[in-house]
Amino acid sequence: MNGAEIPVSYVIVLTLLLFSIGMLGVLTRKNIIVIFMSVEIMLNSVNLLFVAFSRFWNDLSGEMAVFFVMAIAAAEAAIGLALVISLHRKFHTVDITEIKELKN
Amino acid sequence: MEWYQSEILWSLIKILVLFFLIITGAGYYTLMERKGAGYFQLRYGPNRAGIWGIFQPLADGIKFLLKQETLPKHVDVYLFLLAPAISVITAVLLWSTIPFTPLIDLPFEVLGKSQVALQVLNPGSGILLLFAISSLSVYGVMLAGWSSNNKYSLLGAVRSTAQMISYELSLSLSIIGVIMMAGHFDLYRIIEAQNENGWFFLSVPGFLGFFVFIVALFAETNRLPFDLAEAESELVVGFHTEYGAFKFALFFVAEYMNMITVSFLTVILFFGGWNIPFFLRDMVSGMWWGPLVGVLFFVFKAMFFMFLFIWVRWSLPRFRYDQLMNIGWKYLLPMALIQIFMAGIYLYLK
Amino acid sequence: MENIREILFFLFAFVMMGASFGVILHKNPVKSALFLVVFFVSLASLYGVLGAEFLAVLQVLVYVGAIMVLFLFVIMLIAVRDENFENIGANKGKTMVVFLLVLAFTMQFAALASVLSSDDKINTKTEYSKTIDSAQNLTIEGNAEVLSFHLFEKYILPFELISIVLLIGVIGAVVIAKKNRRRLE
Amino acid sequence: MNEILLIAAIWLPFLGFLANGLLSLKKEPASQKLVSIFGVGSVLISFLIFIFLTFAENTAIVSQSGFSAMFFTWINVGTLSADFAYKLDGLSVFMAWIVTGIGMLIHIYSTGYMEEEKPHFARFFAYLNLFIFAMLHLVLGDSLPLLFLGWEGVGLCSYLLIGFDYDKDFAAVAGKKAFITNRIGDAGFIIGMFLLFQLTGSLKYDEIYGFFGANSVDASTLNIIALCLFVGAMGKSAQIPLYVWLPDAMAGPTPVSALIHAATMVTAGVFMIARLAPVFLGAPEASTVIAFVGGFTALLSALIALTQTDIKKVLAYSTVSQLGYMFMAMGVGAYGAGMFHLMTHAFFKALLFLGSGAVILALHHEQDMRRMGGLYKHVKLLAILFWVAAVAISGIPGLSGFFSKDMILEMAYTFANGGKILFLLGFMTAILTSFYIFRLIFLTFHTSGDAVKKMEEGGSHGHGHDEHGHHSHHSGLVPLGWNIMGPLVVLGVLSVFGGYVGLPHIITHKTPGIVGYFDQVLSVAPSKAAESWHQHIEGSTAWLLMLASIGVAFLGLFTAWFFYQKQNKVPAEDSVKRSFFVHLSFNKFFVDEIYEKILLNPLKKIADLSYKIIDVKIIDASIDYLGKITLLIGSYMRRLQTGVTPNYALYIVSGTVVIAFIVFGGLN
Amino acid sequence: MNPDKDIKSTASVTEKEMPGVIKTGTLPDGRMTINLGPSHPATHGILENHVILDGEKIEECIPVIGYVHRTFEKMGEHYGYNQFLVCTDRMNYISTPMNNIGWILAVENMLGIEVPAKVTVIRMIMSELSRIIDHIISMGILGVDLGAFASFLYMFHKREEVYDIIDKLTGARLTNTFCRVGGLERDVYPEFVKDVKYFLKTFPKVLKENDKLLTKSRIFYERTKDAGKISAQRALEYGFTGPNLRAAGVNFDVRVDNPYMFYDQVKFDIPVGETGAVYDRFLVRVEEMQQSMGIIRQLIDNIPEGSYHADVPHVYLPEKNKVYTSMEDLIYHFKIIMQGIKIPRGQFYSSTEAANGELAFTIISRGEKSPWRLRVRRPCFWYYQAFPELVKGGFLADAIANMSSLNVIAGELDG
Repeated sequence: MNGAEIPVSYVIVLTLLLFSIGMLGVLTRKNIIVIFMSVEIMLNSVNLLFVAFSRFWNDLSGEMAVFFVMAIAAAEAAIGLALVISLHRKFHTVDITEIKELKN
Repeated sequence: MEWYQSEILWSLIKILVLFFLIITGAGYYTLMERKGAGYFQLRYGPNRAGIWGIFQPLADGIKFLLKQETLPKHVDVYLFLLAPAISVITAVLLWSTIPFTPLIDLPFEVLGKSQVALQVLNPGSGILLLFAISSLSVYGVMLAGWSSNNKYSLLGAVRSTAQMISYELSLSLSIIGVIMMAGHFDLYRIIEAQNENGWFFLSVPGFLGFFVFIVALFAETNRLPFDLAEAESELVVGFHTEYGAFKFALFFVAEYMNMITVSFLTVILFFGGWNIPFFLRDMVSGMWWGPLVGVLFFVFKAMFFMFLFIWVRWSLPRFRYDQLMNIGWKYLLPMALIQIFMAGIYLYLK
Repeated sequence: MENIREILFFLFAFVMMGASFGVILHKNPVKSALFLVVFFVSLASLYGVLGAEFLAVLQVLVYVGAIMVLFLFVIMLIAVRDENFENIGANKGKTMVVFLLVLAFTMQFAALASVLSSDDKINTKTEYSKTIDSAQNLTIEGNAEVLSFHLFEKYILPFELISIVLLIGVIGAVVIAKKNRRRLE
Repeated sequence: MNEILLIAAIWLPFLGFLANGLLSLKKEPASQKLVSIFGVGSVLISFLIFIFLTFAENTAIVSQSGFSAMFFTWINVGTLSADFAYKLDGLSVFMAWIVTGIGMLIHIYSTGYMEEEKPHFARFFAYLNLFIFAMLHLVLGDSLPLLFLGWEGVGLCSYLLIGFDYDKDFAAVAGKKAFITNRIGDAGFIIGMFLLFQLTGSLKYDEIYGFFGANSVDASTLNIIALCLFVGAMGKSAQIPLYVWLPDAMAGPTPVSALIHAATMVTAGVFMIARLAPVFLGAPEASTVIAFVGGFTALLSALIALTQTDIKKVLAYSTVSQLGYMFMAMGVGAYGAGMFHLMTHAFFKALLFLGSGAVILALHHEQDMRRMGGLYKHVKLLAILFWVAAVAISGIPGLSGFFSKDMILEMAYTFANGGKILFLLGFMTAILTSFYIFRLIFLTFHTSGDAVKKMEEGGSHGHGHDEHGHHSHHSGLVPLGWNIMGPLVVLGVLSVFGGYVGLPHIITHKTPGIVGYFDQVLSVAPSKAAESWHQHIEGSTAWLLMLASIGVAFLGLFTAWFFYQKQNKVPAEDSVKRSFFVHLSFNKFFVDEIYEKILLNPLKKIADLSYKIIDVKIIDASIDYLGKITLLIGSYMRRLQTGVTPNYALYIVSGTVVIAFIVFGGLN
Repeated sequence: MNPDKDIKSTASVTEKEMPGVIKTGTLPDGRMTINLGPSHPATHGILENHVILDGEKIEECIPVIGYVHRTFEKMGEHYGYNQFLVCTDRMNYISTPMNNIGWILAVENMLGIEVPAKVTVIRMIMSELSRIIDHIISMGILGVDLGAFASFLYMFHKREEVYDIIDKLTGARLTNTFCRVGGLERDVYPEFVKDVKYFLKTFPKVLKENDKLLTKSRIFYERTKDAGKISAQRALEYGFTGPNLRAAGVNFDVRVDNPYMFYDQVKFDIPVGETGAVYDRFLVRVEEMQQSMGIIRQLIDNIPEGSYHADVPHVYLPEKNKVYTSMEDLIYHFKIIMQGIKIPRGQFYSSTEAANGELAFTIISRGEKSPWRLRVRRPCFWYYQAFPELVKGGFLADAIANMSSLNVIAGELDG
């Protein structure tokens, strides 16, 4: 195993694609939970980029960032899902297009 | 390097040996459970297939294999079939990270090697990887429950998930003291540290950690008094209500495999793994087969915990859902945190 | 064996692409979540390939072991039905706009990648993950130790803050999800 | 060790406050025993610590320097630094004794007095403890900022305690009045403080003393500073023209009146002047003003007190009057005499207030003296104690008040700038004092009327100001427990013997003990103080003065006896038309009404005008137009708001794409 | 859970909320409906409960009965008085002798037959033995439903011994039909006293083991101490009797309050609980077993000599060999077989304390060979009414524990 092997540009392209897929999911899906999951995809694609650059520059700060993002994501998932539950309790649906409280 | 000295071949052999061991082990563990239960309840347990029912596991296996495979109409087929597989795969993967022997210096060469250790994979992140894999095992239960499309199964799955979320935290925290005292994630290092300083079980944080660990283990392996996911009097049999024949056997075997693995893990973390207690250690030191005696002790210690699982199961009633949560969050978690704190004090005093 | 990491990279990359499409295209949220599990597992593997082995384990532990379990728990708890995809076809204009926008987005940022030539390679060198008998002694290299020094010395303040954030998250989740005494309607 | 003890003594009441404050938050009333233990215990321990510190060997308190204890740094900006540091010297230990000692007695008294107030018991004690805490900061702080902190703290507590029955209008109004009036004084105080800082470059007493010791300052500068500071003292210590809040402050529970509005807080101004003696010594004109303001205050409020019918109102005006005496002493440079009177006054006025509280309590919250009388038969001990206090305040020889009052009059007499006038003012006040206080005694305890009978007949009258709505049982007097009578007896003993620390020189032929003490501890200007003493009047004149004041005291006693005992006169009902002077006095010389006419109404008109022009026409209008424009834009933008979340996400993405175009410049 | 709530609230699920009642599914607001039974491991016998779950909490519970409805009462109106015995066997089939005795006492009282003391003593011993085996089942099943299997089997071991005794005595283990109007079917076998004494000697040991495994188990205690609480007032309103009523704190026992047989001549205590919760019911049953053993101990050495039936030839079938040899007996045999036992006109009520509560028979006779109207008070029926109230607001697992500890026997419940 001789050190440098994977071109960093590959990873960038991969993360871009993943990020865009996640974004598509956020924009097109109606189920809040699925949208939430798509957000997780976006988040993780950025994480991947962090890791790649961290290895690329040999600076562990990037990996630290991923570490912190994971911790935040855990908190965010807990809060988000709690919100989903209370939304569902109120509207009896998780379809985001049916929840239009913002309008009125 | 000759062809037979290849790492891959060597790993393959170890994988085969260990796989055979776990499958037979799980089989005979079921026999042990049934015999044990029998004696606990004033009856004999299996005694027809061979003396002491020694062929019972084989008979059971054949029976499960030959039974008609049924696939209920209303299930989600792929996930329904995937669930037992996940259970078994994670169980076997877990098994692969357990170090069973120290590095043994053989007086002769086997396949061009004179040093042997029976472990398929020794990851750098050691016990963390073990927990990562074990956290996957909940998917087996969860998918089985969901894909069965059955109320009882779903309730079982939901219970199991909640239980897993609650107890995995305590489980992970309970070993932090051990990791702090050993100074490493690596299972070898943990055992070696105990070789030098005595079993972690005997230190205050280690004892507390062990207590939390063993309780959380019962919950993680879905054993009584925490077997809410398959509480037969409430949920029929919970998540595997719709399973039969070999698919059920896979769940069954996976449960026993997990119990064996965690028994070994308990010994590694708190009871010094293959380390030989008392004066016996001096008697065998220097001999090349000395470590093999250690392995024998290792297995015996693990057997004790395997027995403990049986013992507890046939003696205690089951908890209720809210009690389960209470214990997890209000007792085990604080205790685990105290344990970490005490480990800090312990290290500071040292 | 020389370019095994590259092969693995492409393997996991394609699995991840497929899984992420699965997430956003599957009707059933449970299946979506399972695709996401696959996505996370292969992402963890990709971390391993890139040499961030500790993060790989962490990814599985945190995302697969905790977050996704939570997701599935919630989906099961509120018994989500399959999503109706018919409306997407009905609103073609909006869908087109969405696709175009995302495409534009991708193209814009793809420009970034072109800055780096394919000669810039990632250093994946770490000494870990070896079977015990090939390492003659018990020393095993991993990046956990280096990482921990970073974590507890350089980033100690963020680390503490994160712990507070997590605590708030836990309390917040409990408060939000706690049922009101009176049932709605 | 001593430092820690000192800090502990100051912060203990705070702990008491915290404990009782937390207890008061409970939904059901906390255990009164627990609250009493916290409340009384903390002050008691603090008092014991002060005793210990006073007699401890190495504290060197009875000296000019004393010792200080640093707690923590509070403010540190530029050259201004203020710490939570405490200074225990002769002056402050004297005050600390009074504050904690009398405070403790009043705490004990309150456990009895407030017993019925079950829901607010803990809250009351929390406020009292907080007051002690603030007051200790006021007297023990080693710098002006800390004094000011305590100054404001006691103000706050006073406000809270006056408005203790905040659900009653008059209490809330009185609280506000006290607070606002004090703010006027505070403004002057702060200005004075700033000027002093500008002059000396520090706010620490030691450094200020050092500055005055080293430099001689122009008197005109000091005059301004002194006057500004005196404005502050006017507010806190209720001098003309800011005295109006004090009589109204009697809306608070009686122990509060005793503790805050008689014994301790209101003397803060006197204390402040003593503390900053170098400033005032260097400002003769300002001192003269102080002396005259004090004198006039004494006279005016004594005049008002003559005709009041509310027992607590009489005492309140009496307090104002006595405070006037103290300021007179301060103004003529007799700091020792002023502080002496502060102490004796604390004793007998606390006794009077607590005694009146006992009367009020015994009579089911009846405060009107017209409905009292003949109480002597029922509460003998209380009547005796009242007599003791009255004799003390009226200046009849042998009891504490005589010595201190006489000393002040003597000192005033010798004052260079209009000393005779001052003496005359004080002299007249003395007559009046004696009259109104014995009038109170006769009306309450001795007239042929029988309060108990009146009370039972006119049961429905309960409109006294301290009325608490407990009229369910009107049969007989409310029994007074040991925790009410105990403190009264202690205070009675003090009122009798408290004066002997300052026997006049004409008897002992040397400097009175207390004056010597203060000469020593205020040694910042020993020459000045000593000078004023040594150029003392002839012995015969002193005897004469003393005899005169004794005479007027007895005159007042006799007059009061004649009118109210002999002739059995009861003050007329409110509605009855009175002769002009009585009318004037009864209505407090219409000071409140005058303030309203002269000050409040013009202010209100200006405020109204500026609201109509500036607020409505300029500020509001411009905002309205901004709003209208925004509305216009909003009516178009509203269509973007579909309420569907993914659409918003879409806008975000569009924005990102646009920004990316700008940043990366297209698709290259 | 508030047991003093209005009884109406137990059936507040409207048709709209739970369409078709029997259907399972998910309600629109996410609540789940499941069927506990009719074939569920925890419903011993065939009981059906429609349960609405909110998470794990039970919001509504609607019991459905009638799966084992066998029209005993109507059958009784066509059978002869001795023939109806086999029906009583099948009511509470885990303590059959008590049902027999209850019925026979009713008939004998109507006829005014005085049976020999020996018969009564043996009937009492049988009663108490069957009370013990009934409680063994009830307690053991409670353990099983809570997941503790061992204790159940320990006790069942001893239960088998009692069954052996019954087997030897009557020739059948479960449905023994041992009593007859006017006496017993046959005399006791010679080792009867020895067998019973052996049982009395060994059973306390098992009870002690049971104490260790369940009574003193912290988990068991926590599981059961709050489950299914019911106030004494409410229990009375529901018509509770027997151990379940006593667990709620009401000191009522037919054996004491309205003594029959020789219960007024033996000494025993009546255990009374406090909260009426599952744990109290459990403890009351444990103590009742001790008391039953005490009663048997007092009786077993004092079985009087004498005949095993009263001398009432028109009621009690003559011995078979006498039928062949004696004319008189042949006639009686013929009359009893062909015409049955005739009972004078009138209405009669008799109640006994069965293992599960007050078992009472109301007979209206018009002088025929069978009652004109028969009504049986089956204790379970009253317990089961309270089931929804007991479980509502509790956890699913509590419902299971409740069902076991109420000891609802389907055969008795459905009649």
